[in-house]
Amino acid sequence: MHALMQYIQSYLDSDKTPGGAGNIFWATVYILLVFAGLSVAVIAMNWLERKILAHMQVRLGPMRVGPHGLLQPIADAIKLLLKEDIIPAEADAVVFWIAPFIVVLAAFTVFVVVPFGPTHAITDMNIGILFMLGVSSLSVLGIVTAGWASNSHYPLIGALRSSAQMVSYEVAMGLAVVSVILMTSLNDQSTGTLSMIGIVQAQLAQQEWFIFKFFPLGLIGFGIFAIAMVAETNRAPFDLPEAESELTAGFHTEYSGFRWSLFFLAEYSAMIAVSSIAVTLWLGGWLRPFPNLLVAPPWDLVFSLFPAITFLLLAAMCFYNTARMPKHPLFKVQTIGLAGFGVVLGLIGLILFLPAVRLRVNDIFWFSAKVAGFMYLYIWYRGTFPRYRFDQLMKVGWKVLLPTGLALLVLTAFVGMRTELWAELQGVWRR
Amino acid sequence: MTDPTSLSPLDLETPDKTFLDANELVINMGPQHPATHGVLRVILRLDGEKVMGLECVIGYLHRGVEKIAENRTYTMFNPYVDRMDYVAAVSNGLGYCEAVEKLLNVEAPPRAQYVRVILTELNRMASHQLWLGTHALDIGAITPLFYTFRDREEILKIFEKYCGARLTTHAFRIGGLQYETYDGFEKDVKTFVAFVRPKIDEYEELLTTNRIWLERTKGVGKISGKDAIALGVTGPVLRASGVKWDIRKALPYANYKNFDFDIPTGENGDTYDRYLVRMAEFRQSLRIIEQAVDHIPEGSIMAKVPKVIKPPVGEIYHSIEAPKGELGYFIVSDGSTQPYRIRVRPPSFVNLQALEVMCRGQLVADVIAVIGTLDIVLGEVDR
Amino acid sequence: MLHITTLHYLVLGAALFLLGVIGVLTRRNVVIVLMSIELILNAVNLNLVAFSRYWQGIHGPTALHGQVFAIFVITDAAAEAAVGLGILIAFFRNKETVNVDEVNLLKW
Amino acid sequence: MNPAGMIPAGTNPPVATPFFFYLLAAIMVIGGVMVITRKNAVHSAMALITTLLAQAALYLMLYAPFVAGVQIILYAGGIMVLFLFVIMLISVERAEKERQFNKQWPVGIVAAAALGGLFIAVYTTTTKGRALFPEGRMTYGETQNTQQIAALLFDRTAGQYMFAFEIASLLLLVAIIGAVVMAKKRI
Repeated sequence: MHALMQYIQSYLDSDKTPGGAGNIFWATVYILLVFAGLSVAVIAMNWLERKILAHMQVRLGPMRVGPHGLLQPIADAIKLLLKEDIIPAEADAVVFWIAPFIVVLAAFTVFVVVPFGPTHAITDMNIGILFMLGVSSLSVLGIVTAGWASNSHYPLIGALRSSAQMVSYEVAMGLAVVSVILMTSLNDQSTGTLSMIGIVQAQLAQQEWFIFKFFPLGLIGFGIFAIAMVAETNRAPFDLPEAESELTAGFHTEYSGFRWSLFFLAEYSAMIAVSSIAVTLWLGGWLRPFPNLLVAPPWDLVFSLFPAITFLLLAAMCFYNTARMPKHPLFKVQTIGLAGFGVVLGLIGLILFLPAVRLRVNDIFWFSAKVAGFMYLYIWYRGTFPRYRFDQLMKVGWKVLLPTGLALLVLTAFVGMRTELWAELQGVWRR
Repeated sequence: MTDPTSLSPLDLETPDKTFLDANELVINMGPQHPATHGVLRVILRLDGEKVMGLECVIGYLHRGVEKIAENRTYTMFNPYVDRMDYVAAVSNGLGYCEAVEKLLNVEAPPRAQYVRVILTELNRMASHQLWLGTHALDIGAITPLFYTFRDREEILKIFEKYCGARLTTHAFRIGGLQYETYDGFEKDVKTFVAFVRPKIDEYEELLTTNRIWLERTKGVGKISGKDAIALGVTGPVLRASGVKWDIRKALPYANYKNFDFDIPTGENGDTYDRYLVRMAEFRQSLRIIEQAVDHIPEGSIMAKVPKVIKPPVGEIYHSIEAPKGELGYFIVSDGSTQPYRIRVRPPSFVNLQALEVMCRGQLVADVIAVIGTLDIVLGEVDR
Repeated sequence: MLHITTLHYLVLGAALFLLGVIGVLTRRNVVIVLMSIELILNAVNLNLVAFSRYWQGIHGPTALHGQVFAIFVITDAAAEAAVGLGILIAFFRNKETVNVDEVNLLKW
Repeated sequence: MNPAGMIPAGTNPPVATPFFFYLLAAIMVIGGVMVITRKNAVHSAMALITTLLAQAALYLMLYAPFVAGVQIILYAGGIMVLFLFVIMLISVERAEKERQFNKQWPVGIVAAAALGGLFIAVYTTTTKGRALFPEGRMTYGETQNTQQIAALLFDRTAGQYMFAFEIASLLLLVAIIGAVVMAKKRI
């Protein structure tokens, strides 16, 4: 027992990721934690999307299952699991069966390198960002095979659209990412790196989030990525592969029940994954806001209180809504449930005030908060924009984002190397 | 390859050369499809995503309304017309009642005329709101649907208060109105006008200058004024092609000639212009309602109509400007209590003919946009 | 268990290479022939990377020539796949078949 | 020699290397067999993807993470999508019903068997086969792999492959033009 505690303590004091330290036990724990957290995030995202979208559209959204529909995603999950698993008679059964798993695997595997904090990642790969882009691009294989295996026209068109879309936007995405990798190397403090943790540490060393570096070049790169990532995850306004008004449901038209829910799971975790890339590359990853301006220790304290305060605010919201619940006896269970939820949130908030916990989860909190901001953007887009047409989508990808990305890359290199270039030119002049 | 926009008829036997020279993809869009506004079935011949030709198959909602009329008295048939264009039931009723009145040679009293105009214009707005919501939904903007339905609800509330029904209103009778307006009708209408005016700006804020909306609608489903006239297209679709034709002005019925309003027209005849025309019609309808509601005269609501309606032998064609276009009733009377034949000229049915011309050479996504912009109601197409 | 040596990788590479050769020599479907070529290229790549590791053991960590070579091979494979599939599409358009033994005309 | 002692300090010792090697090798060989035996081209492509991913894992075991990343992003994510795309454009059903192997398949098998025999001869019969690649060479952690490859490719002093790199980009350009010309409807 004592040895175990010592083992755990030795990790807690380590400054490496479990994968980096070759610590299989902690790596396993982290994998489980990350995937459990991811599943919870997807469930929460499901509820939040419905609620936020509903409130944007002057309606209430789910209200029946649990207080304010809090248990709706769970009810939906149970429904989907209990549904009949239909494989169309003319479908290619094996491929049809495998396709959703490819998508889910691709969407989940990328989280191996997502850095939630300097030590809070499953592992830190030398090729982190390359790995993320590569593995997330594998999901297109699942989508294409799903559409093909359904042996039906709408899924096939959806799959063709989807593959063309994802392949074209990957190019623009890659260019934006490369410009960031250039930024990690173009300074005095650090050498270039592809590692996700290394990129955030480069931002820390340079005292600047890359979105602000070489203004406005960082911002443009971020913009390209922010557009491309929406297309990459097939979300509105680029949700052509599953445009319900055109192709009924696109590549997953023939899927139902559990298999469909896998696509759903993959879509949302892919959204979280690309948002994590954007946060890591441009928004300073786990760094708190203003790491360069507000550096005094009191500011550290203030910012470390944020997680606890956030949870307390959420708890307060729960209690406020508990008070607003109808007093009818029919709502008794719901009222108690909501109050209980508020108590749980409040307790978490109080625990987060403990210094030992506070300092350790601070990174994770800021990372999650930034990702959550992106998630809100996704929902906002969906509530606001009409859908692009296929040729327009391709036009945006190839004729706008790609040239901009190329120009950005060249400009970043020039701006980053300006002193060396200047010295070189002077040398040529003197000669 | 032939010019895809030419007016040649659809030739399903000899497929055009396509990518890989293979036969093109034939897709059945509908009858169960979320974006065909009911049970329209469109057989699309695609080259990749490009529409090489299409054919509409209708009749999935055919109920034989015209045939039913031959076995009903003129009064009994009145509720049936509500079931044709069920989102603009009031307009249907107005057209039918006026046609029979014309046949009987009676005229509804002024008070009834004013109430008729108010209700019809309210119904036009309700119809356009439904069109806007579903059209935007087809193009991918999901939010306008809920906004328009929220505001359409107010119109339906007025209908419900007036005649007890929300959708199939059966508001008018041959010779006038069955019900006197309820207390506070004018106030309700005025409140609604004040309520809805900023809401229309709200819809426009969401869409009119939205870049994606512009890209999706500008230049899509173009039809020239000449083609539109040749195909018999009417209503906002015709007006968006630059033809200033509105039966309310051209062949005034009810008492539209007493009101001051404009006919909004477009220039390019594309989906965006049709959108703009309909948005302008919202405002014109509000103008008409405002003028009418202030001047509802006192008096009777029913003209002198015999208990048993037995029009003289003869035939009559009467058309009105329904929200979707020219709605005409051709009634042949053999002097009995039942019409010998009723033929309805439904605007959706005729406008649907233009679908092929508008869609040739466009992409699948545009077919959806064009079906939406034609504003068809399958209940009316199939009757 | 045995320690894994360079030879293990070479044997695996040889096996894949043979599979690829068999595929190229016996299959009729052009797509599968192209995929077999990819298999061959990959077998070569595996050998190159294994050699690279071996070379690193002799000449130090920067002796990554095998890996660089592997990257060039991957580039080449991408070019080959693009052109090969382009030819395949042109072929299919003209002959409506994907069988490689029906390519008996140089011009049609 | 003790292989574990070769690992430089600071890098993690490899875990269960033989087990993973044999697992991945088995996946690759089975995948390869599936590629050349399946009737349906899509099934072949899926098998090939499995093989390629297993190979990427082997690259990681060989301390070549950058090549592994390139393998995943280019091969599995790029080239194979292209293959699947083309398979969907051409009709699969008809090709499935036809004869799968060409007429000279016995010759092909014999030639391949001869080549295999050659390999076996090289690797087993000569004593040099083993002596050529002595085992237990020092392995290096992957910490600086990408930078070192970049140095070989681009560095001013150490970059030996700059010219080859430029030629490769030219090759890609030619391939792009070739693919576009080939796939066009009318030239």
